[in-house]
Amino acid sequence: MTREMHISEPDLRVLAEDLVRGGTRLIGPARPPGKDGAVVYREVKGLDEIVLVGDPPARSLKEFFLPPTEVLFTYRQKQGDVELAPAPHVFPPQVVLGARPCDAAAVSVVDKVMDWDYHDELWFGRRQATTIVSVACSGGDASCFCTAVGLAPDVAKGSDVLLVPVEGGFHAEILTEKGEVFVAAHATRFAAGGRSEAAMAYRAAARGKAEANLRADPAKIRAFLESSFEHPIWEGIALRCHGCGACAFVCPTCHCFDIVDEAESVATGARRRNWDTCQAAKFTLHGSGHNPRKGQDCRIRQRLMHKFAIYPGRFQEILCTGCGRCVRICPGGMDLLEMLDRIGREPAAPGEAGRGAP
Amino acid sequence: MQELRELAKKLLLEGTVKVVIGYAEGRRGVLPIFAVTPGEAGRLIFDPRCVQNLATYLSPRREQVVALGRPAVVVKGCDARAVAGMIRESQRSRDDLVLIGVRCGGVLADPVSAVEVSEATVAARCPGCDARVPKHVDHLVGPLPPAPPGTSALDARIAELEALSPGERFAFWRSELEKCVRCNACREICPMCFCVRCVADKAQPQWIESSPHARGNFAWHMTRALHQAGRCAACGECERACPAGIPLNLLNRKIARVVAERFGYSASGDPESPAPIGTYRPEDGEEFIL
Amino acid sequence: MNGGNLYQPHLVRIDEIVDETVDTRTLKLTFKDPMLAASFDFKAGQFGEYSVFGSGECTFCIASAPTRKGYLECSFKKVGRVTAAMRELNVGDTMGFRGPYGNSFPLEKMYGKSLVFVAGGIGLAPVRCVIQNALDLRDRFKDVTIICGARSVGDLVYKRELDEWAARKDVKLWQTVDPGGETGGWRGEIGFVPAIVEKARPGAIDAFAVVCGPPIMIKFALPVLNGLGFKDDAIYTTLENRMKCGIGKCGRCNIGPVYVCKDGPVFTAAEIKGLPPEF
Amino acid sequence: MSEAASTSTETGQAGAIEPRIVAFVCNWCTYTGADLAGTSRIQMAPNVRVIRLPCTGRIDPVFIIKAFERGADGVIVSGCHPGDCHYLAGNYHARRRFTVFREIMSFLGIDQRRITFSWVSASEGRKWGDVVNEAVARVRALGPFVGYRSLVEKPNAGA
Repeated sequence: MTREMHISEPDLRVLAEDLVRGGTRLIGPARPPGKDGAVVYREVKGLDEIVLVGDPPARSLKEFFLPPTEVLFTYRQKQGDVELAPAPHVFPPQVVLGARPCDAAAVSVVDKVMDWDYHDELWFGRRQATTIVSVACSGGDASCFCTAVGLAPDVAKGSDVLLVPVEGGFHAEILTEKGEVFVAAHATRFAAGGRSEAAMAYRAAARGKAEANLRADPAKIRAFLESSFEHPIWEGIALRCHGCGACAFVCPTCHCFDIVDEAESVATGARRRNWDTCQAAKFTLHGSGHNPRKGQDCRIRQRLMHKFAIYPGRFQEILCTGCGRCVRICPGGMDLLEMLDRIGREPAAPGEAGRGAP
Repeated sequence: MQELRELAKKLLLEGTVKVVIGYAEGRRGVLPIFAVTPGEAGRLIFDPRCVQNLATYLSPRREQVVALGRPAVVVKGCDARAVAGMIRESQRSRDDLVLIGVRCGGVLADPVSAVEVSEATVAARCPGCDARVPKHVDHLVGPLPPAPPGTSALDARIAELEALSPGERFAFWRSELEKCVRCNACREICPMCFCVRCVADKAQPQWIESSPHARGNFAWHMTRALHQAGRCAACGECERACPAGIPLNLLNRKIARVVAERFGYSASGDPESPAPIGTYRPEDGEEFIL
Repeated sequence: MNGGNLYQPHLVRIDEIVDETVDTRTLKLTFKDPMLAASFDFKAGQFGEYSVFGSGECTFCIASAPTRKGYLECSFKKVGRVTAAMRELNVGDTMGFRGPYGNSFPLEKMYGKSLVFVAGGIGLAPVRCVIQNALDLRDRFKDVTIICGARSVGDLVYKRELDEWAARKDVKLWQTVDPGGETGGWRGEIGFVPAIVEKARPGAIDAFAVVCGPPIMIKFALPVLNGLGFKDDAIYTTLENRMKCGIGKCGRCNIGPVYVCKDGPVFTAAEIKGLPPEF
Repeated sequence: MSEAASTSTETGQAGAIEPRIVAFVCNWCTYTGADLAGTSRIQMAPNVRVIRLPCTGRIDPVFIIKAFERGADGVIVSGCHPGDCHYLAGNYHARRRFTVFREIMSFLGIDQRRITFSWVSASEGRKWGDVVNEAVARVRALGPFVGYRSLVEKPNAGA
């Protein structure tokens, strides 16, 4: 159903203004207001704040669908009885303008686990309220490896509209029904457009750039992981890991969470859902003190297994977009790109492995 | 560099240590390595990109590192302060460690993109450092580079904050701490955060709200600052590890200054010096007590 | 669901509290919503998330049988924040319950066969659910053998049921306590559960075994059962990994590719032997 | 610290509500002193809830944080005078800890006037009355500490 159109940069600027004026929450990759600092996705007031093309923002889009902390319901106790008030799961409309395609793809990957028998109303409430307009990436930096996990700098997955930078504006692909509704609502801003050679060239160049970082065969990686639970590679890899979980928190697809109660007073409080990470020892710690994943090697293995074997086995999706955030953020120098490269070259049976050697 | 490598090889070959924890060139910048063979020791380096505080790997919580056997560790002056702290607090015995001190001219704020130390590239905590030659180490290698240029931007920033009204400071920290997602990177990377069970992980009672809202984050960072008072080695690793970019060094440095002014104490490389919290003097100031 | 979301529990009232041992307690719960109380259904082996508001949620199997309608029971030991709060509650207080979740013991598959139940300590809770269920449909099964043990006489749970089962002619009950755990008047066996299984020698032909208890008991009971002729796919047990959501989202209960909350908690010994050792 | 807290946060102006103050006091001196204040019928503002602990050394600063979280507008910490500690040095240790913690709170922008530290001995009933009355007056002037409680409200960046 893809339809191709064109939008000029001035028109995109007016479109953004229209959105904000119309009360739609506009989100885009931008620097913190009035400060230097890392680009993050945040609410903006206009196109000028948005960094349309560039490296992946420091944090992903997931916080707009699964916030770091959110109230599931509040409670009020009175004389042995309890009243519950659920958090609303209908949300006001919002538009992400300038999403990196990998981040848009991540959201659709996580859709799978959020709709597995049990439909997560809070996740899908936000999904429904959100239109994602991505801008094709120029190929990322040295830590990007989207093409190695079956995506691409210009991947359409998860986006409602994909913009590709061309001279003076953007080639626009309208990808979903939501995208059509969006374009229809701003019809005067878009012009007819067909195949664009410039857009094709931009996309090809970006793909080439990303491919150069890592060539890996996801099937081979999965086969290794499924056959190498006990393998000396894990201990060597884990040595320099601090077990902090910064990787999981910046990851666009890590979705594990904790559920906690927080009292506001003796009688009132809320149950919340908070981000959590399999890299923390506490994650699997039983009340008895027993911990099925005792060492950091087990936790690293779990992270890789979940992303490249378990999730693909369940949902036919790799739980990784190759955005490279975990590589950039890791204070211990853990490098997923390198690990994948190494695993990809590893025979599936246990073999020799050095300690902490990259 | 050669001096460091030769020393590491010798320590491994003669069996003095089983592993040398040091720095090596990685795919993107410098990485910690655990050299167990002389060959691996040949990869060791030290330069201004070596920002990591390797003392963290000496924590008894790092069971897999402990299992490698007696370590030698490459330490800068600030890292040596952390090692001293760990010894002072009975986490490691001095006899179990070989400390290879490296003379330091400051490290880089962004070790991935910058190479040379200059006023623009140096880590904010480095100018004015009094521990460029690590103390209480077993070996000292490398020439002493020139002192990092300029003055610390941290001091200027602290002064700015102190000049604000409480309400303005609260607003500043609220906007910073709102970003915290409670990944605990600040804690996990800290050589002095070696508690087997952190107060923030305790649930009975739950003193510190575990949710990453600003209120839980205030409780966490205030408590952490208190628990670090007089113990913090000022290595800046917590701020470097923070994926949200929270300026934790401001808080660390401010508290170090309070401890120095009030109790005449600053963290040093000497494991024998007593920690300021956990001891007292009857004549300590108490002008704030009615 | 409640007009709320997946994570919002139903309200239940505590109708009865039974102290099984010094540290183990059983709560009998009924749904406050009469419609739900009437319609609530589950299968033996399924679990739920029980909450104390202000303290949090905890995962337990449903210890009562689906054949006994109108209420559900859970048994717990005080180990953490939520179970400590649960011990503070009184009859008439309100709790939360989400569920039932997870798979169940395939009772239909066991129709016409003999059943052997092996339980240690509080592991009797999930087994009790199946026992009650099976005894309520007693004519559908051949022999029923129950072998259960605890560290000491005081640690035996469900004493009322044990007396009831002991009195039944159509149930063979073996009770045991660990050596040193016996009291003066103890008339049951003395020895570890696997040893008593060996002594009881339940027949493996046309039979299924259900085994729950501490990992060490399971570890030694399985080879004994195998030795008696029970095949791994005729032995059922449950796994208890830490959980939060109970519905396959929070990622906590993974054992290799398995989500205990969705693919379990009931597994055959054959399935467990195929899992990585992360439980 | 219960339901009234949530309603009191609505009012923003200073002096519009009765401030709620939590006093963490040591068992041996200040608690006895407060008792004396009561039996001596010393007039005191009724805004203070006293929590008795064995020693100021037992007062973990997280207690103060929790008090603000759950609706306190001000906190009093009080114990034995230096040299009078029932456990010899508990108050000296506490003094160091609170010296630092006060600075941490101040640097993070928590108004120091919300927290009162005092030494009140078993015989200083009058002094306890003054400490309470002054603390209540200071906090009343500052108004409710909505700022801290409401930190919970704005969801984390993004959401």
